[in-house]
Amino acid sequence: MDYKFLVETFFVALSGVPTALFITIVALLVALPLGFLLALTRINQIPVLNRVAQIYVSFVRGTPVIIQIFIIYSSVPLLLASIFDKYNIEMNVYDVNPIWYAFIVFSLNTTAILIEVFRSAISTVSKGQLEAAYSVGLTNVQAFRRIIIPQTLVVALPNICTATVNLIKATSLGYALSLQEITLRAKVAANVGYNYVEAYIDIFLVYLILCSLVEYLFKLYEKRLSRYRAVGI
Amino acid sequence: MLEITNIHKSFGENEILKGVDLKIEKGDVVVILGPSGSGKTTLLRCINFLEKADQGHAIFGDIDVNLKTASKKAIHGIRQKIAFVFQNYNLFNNKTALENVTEGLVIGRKIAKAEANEIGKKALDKVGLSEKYNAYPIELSGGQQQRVGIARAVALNPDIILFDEPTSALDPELVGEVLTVMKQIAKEGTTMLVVTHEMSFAKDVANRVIFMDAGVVVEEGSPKDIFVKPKEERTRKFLKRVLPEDYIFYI
Amino acid sequence: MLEITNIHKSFGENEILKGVDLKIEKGDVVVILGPSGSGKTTLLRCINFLEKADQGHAIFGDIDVNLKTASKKAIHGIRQKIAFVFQNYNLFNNKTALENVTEGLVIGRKIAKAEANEIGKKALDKVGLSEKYNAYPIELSGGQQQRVGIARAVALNPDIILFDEPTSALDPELVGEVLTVMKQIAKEGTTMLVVTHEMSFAKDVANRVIFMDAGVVVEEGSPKDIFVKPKEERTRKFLKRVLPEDYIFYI
Amino acid sequence: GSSTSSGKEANTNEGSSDTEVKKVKIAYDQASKPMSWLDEKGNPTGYDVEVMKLVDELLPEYEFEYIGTSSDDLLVGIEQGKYQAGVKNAFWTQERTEKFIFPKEFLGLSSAGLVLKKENEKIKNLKDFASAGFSLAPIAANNAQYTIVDEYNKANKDNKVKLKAGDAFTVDVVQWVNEGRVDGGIAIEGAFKKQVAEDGPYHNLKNDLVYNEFAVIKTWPLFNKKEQEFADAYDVAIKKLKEEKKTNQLSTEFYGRDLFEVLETVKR
Amino acid sequence: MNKYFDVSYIVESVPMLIPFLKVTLMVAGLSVLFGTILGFILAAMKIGNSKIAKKIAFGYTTILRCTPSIVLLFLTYYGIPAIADNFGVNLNDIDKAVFVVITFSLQFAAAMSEVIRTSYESIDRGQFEAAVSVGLSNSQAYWRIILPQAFVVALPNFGNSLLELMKEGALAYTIGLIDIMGKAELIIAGNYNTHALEIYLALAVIYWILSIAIEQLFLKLEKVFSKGKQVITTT
Ligand SMILES: Nc1ncnc2c1ncn2[C@@H]1O[C@H](COP(=O)(O)OP(=O)(O)OP(=O)(O)O)[C@@H](O)[C@H]1O
Ligand SMILES: Nc1ncnc2c1ncn2[C@@H]1O[C@H](COP(=O)(O)OP(=O)(O)OP(=O)(O)O)[C@@H](O)[C@H]1O
Ligand SMILES: [Mg+2]
Ligand SMILES: [Mg+2]
Repeated sequence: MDYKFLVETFFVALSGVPTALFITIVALLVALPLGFLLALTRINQIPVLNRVAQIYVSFVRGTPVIIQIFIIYSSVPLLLASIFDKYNIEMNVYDVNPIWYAFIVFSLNTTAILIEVFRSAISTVSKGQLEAAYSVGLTNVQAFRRIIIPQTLVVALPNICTATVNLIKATSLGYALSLQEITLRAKVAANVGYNYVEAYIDIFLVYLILCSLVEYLFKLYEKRLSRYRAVGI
Repeated sequence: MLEITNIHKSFGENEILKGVDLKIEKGDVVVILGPSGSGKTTLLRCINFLEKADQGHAIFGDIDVNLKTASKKAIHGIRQKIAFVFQNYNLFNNKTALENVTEGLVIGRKIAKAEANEIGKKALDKVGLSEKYNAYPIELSGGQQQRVGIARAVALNPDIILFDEPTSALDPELVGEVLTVMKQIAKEGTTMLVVTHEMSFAKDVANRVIFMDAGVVVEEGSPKDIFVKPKEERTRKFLKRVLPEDYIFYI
Repeated sequence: MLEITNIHKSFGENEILKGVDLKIEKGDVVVILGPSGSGKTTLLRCINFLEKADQGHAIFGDIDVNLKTASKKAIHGIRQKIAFVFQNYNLFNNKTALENVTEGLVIGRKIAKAEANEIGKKALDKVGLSEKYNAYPIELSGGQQQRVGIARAVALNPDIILFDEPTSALDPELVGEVLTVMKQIAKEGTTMLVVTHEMSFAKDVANRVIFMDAGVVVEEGSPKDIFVKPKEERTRKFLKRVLPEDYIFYI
Repeated sequence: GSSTSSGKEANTNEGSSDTEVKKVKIAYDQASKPMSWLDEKGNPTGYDVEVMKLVDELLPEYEFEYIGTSSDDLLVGIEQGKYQAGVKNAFWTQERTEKFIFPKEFLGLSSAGLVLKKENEKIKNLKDFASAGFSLAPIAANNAQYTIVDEYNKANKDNKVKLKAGDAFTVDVVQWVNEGRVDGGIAIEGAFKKQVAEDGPYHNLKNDLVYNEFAVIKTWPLFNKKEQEFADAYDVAIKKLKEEKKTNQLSTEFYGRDLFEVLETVKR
Repeated sequence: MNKYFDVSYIVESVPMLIPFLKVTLMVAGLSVLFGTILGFILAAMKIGNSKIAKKIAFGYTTILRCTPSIVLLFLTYYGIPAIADNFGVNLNDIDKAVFVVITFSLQFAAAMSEVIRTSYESIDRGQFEAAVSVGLSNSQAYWRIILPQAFVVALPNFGNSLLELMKEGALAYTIGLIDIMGKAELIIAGNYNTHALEIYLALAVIYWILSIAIEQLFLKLEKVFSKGKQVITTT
């Protein structure tokens, strides 16, 4: 075992954390509101949207992420290029930074997962809460913003945490998009001297630290948010 | 003040309300009695648009709407004038007692926060919860929760408050405290429409009692009329079941 | 028949039972009254070892145990002689009404299935549920569920049945049907220990009433003694709160 | 030796005076056609594998078992001793000698070249490519080609190629270059030729693209650090095969060209 | 894009891929089996009274949750033989599939322990009390009353974890296991790394159909087993 390499590469891998987190955060920013809205369309069984959401969720949940990455990465530029071509749009599809593909893939993926998370969380908030909100004169939007969403969030938080941790881990597949994230950096460093054993240990450590930290932060936040549930029980 | 005519409401095949009329004057305290499933809750919910009636008409002060086709704006307008006290309290779990009371004022009515707090505290004081402004619902007993529910309704200063069995989810010992509060606000002249099984409340406080069964109003009149000399057989049978065998009225 | 002495039980810092004694003879119907939190439920649960008492002794027929150190075998032995009817029914959700009743017979007592079904059906018939053998709890109303709960207890043919507020989770109208069943089995000579807020039951059926407060027995006696001329101030205060203002005893 | 286990008994029964036959595991990258791959019938083949099979035949004291796997696993596995040796079109670097035994004799030659659009035909090597400011298709970090470009960049700090690591199976060099997704990519001559060949999947692009070779490099088998004896045995055998021109034949068979003809110009 | 996209590759690859579904399913099946057993043990540790056992079980879950599958795969594939080696046991000749199964069993156990724990805790304690009050022993109460109810609660989450496992299992090709994903890799390599999109589309469709089948199966199971359980409709 090459300990010097082990230590050096640990920091190389660590330098990929911002990329991983960036993707994670963008994906969450897209997926949280979108997932919530689509969860509502599913709960309220809005005819066409519900069906579409259902198919979308089933595809994303049913196929490995690496395959989704591949399909998006290879087909989107082809599709765009042919569309641009047809309408004479002057734009180079290929100048796009591959991180955009990561945003797309991971946002779509996380949205699908959060739809299900929110769907079950919303159904735990009793209908009476919404009715009470109406009865004191709140509008639909106000009722959701002030009463339903905060309560849903608390229930959903543990599952959102799981989804986030899985998302962070899944960004390791970003190597397939040439993203400078944790796994790719460690592996590139390993290539010169074929130090793969050390590289994998480093990758393991970085994810372990990163994910447990995220988990810990979620727990803290959960405690704060659920103040109104925890006390007195 | 509130006049409802010919409400019909079905759930699927079941017709639950079969043309109910109801007229309430300012200052009235009306109690609705009736067996389980007779449509009492449904009636209140239709009035507050928590259910959409299939047919029916409401005149409320200067607002005059069809219960089926009412616009969002009309619904919102009527809801501003009506408050609702739920059987299961339905306090906002994520808000303190005071926030529960002020939520409708600040967000719904756009009253300044400071002023809303003022109003809210007064309402909570009125129901005897001066010590509990900052308690979350989970920290309160059932009776206290229901009193917050009442304060929440009162604070809105509505034209009328609807109560749907406000004490039936409470432990027997806690019923008293809630009834006391209700009697007090009734005495202050608040217009109230109350579904309840508490006969003592009906007897002492109501100026009109309505007996419903199977989606229609069977009989209505003063408490004395209903309890002492009910005209209908159905009313008699119901009262016999509900009242303690040896309950004696000396009205 | 059952004699309990000096039960103590604390939850953390809180001492809930502070030395309760209790003696029940065969055929007794004993009602326990007391304000919320006074330890009534805890007492019943300790007797059935659903909670482990911190101290105390029980003599039950030929079994004589320390409530704290009782062996698994002794616990099992006592539980075979005692049945429990829960406030929230606690029917087995995954079993039909009949299966609920026979479960303890077939599995606990090793009675042959056919015979157990026989016993079970008879018990369900007794509580008026001949039509509901194969209904799952979810398909039954609260009153029906509680009657299954009682049938389940009766079928075990126990020496004593403990009831913990068997009607307090029921809608007012459904209370009657359960009380009727309870009265009937009491008349048949079943030994019963009942926690309830139903004064009419205490008055009509009990031969002894115990008033508990803050973990001790404050007063006990015949229903007449307790309701008409309670000796203790605490008892008086409690009865005043619980009984309808104009409730009149003509005992 | 022999590559099948049934052959083992035959060997020992022949009663050769040697010590017992030693079983060794030879890992190969099973998805790296034409260097090494697992064919449709489930047999390992490819230039690297076929050479090793010939080596096996010359070493009666060894019996080779071929284990197909991924490139990462191959490297970790040989280092850890799970496999005694492996082939994956590996190039030599000083650092790697810390981890593995590189034998004295190389295994084969590999032609690396730039795949470019016809119009960029004049770009002949990495220097031209860098000067033109072209973009390069990502190369898998564990691919030897990555090392070549990386080394070029280290030597030419003022005229670097835009090198990106990626993953082999997401990058289809020929398609990408033709689409214009990148200006150029690095490919192995044999693979490129097969793609645009008569029956190749991209025969339709034959006239749109060019392949400009910029280096021919020796490739090596990797041995576990404890397998010096085995490496030495390999050296003897491979030397014989080269002398018999067996390697030349295989080069022609798998790469469409006898790379040993240009052995003189190979720098490393 | 027709220049690069050729549907015939999809059509041709499907019959080549299908036979390898067997491997995928076997790995998943065994992992589910062992993972569930280990999950039960972990859940028991979490529910039980021993503080140390609790710590260990929760710690285990955290670490496994935080480790990417591919890393875990390498850790077991190399770690276990390395440890065994210290005791003079040679595990290097064991089939790769065994390590894949170990890896995913470990991972599945972490997920299952949470599924089991939460579904157990969702059952009202009154059910247990009622059972012992009619004279069942503790273990009879668990087997006859608690577990059947907890099982129904656990089913949907079990199904989700199973789907997750199927997908993560696709990473087994990184140590050279030829399951359906590995076969796809081989087909692509056989085409000199071209037309991968078509092969992956074929693969995606197969995975998709498989997951729908599993989902439907679990819906059916839920229906069958939830007699007497309140069916909560979300409207
Ligand atoms: N959302 C609904 N969907 C279908 N049926 C409903 C719905 N709400 C109420 N019902 C049915 O309508 C009937 C009347 O219900 P309602 O709650 O109005 O009765 P109630 O008089 O308030 O009875 P209780 O005294 O038990 O509260 C009942 O049979 C009930 O099952
Ligand atoms: N498991 C427990 N842990 C901690 N405290 C408990 C527990 N069970 C009961 N208590 C407390 O013990 C006290 C007595 O409870 P108990 O349920 O015996 O009262 P009760 O007389 O049955 O009241 P009620 O009429 O409301 O049912 C209460 O203050 C309750 O909070
Ligand atoms: Mg109602
Ligand atoms: Mg109690």
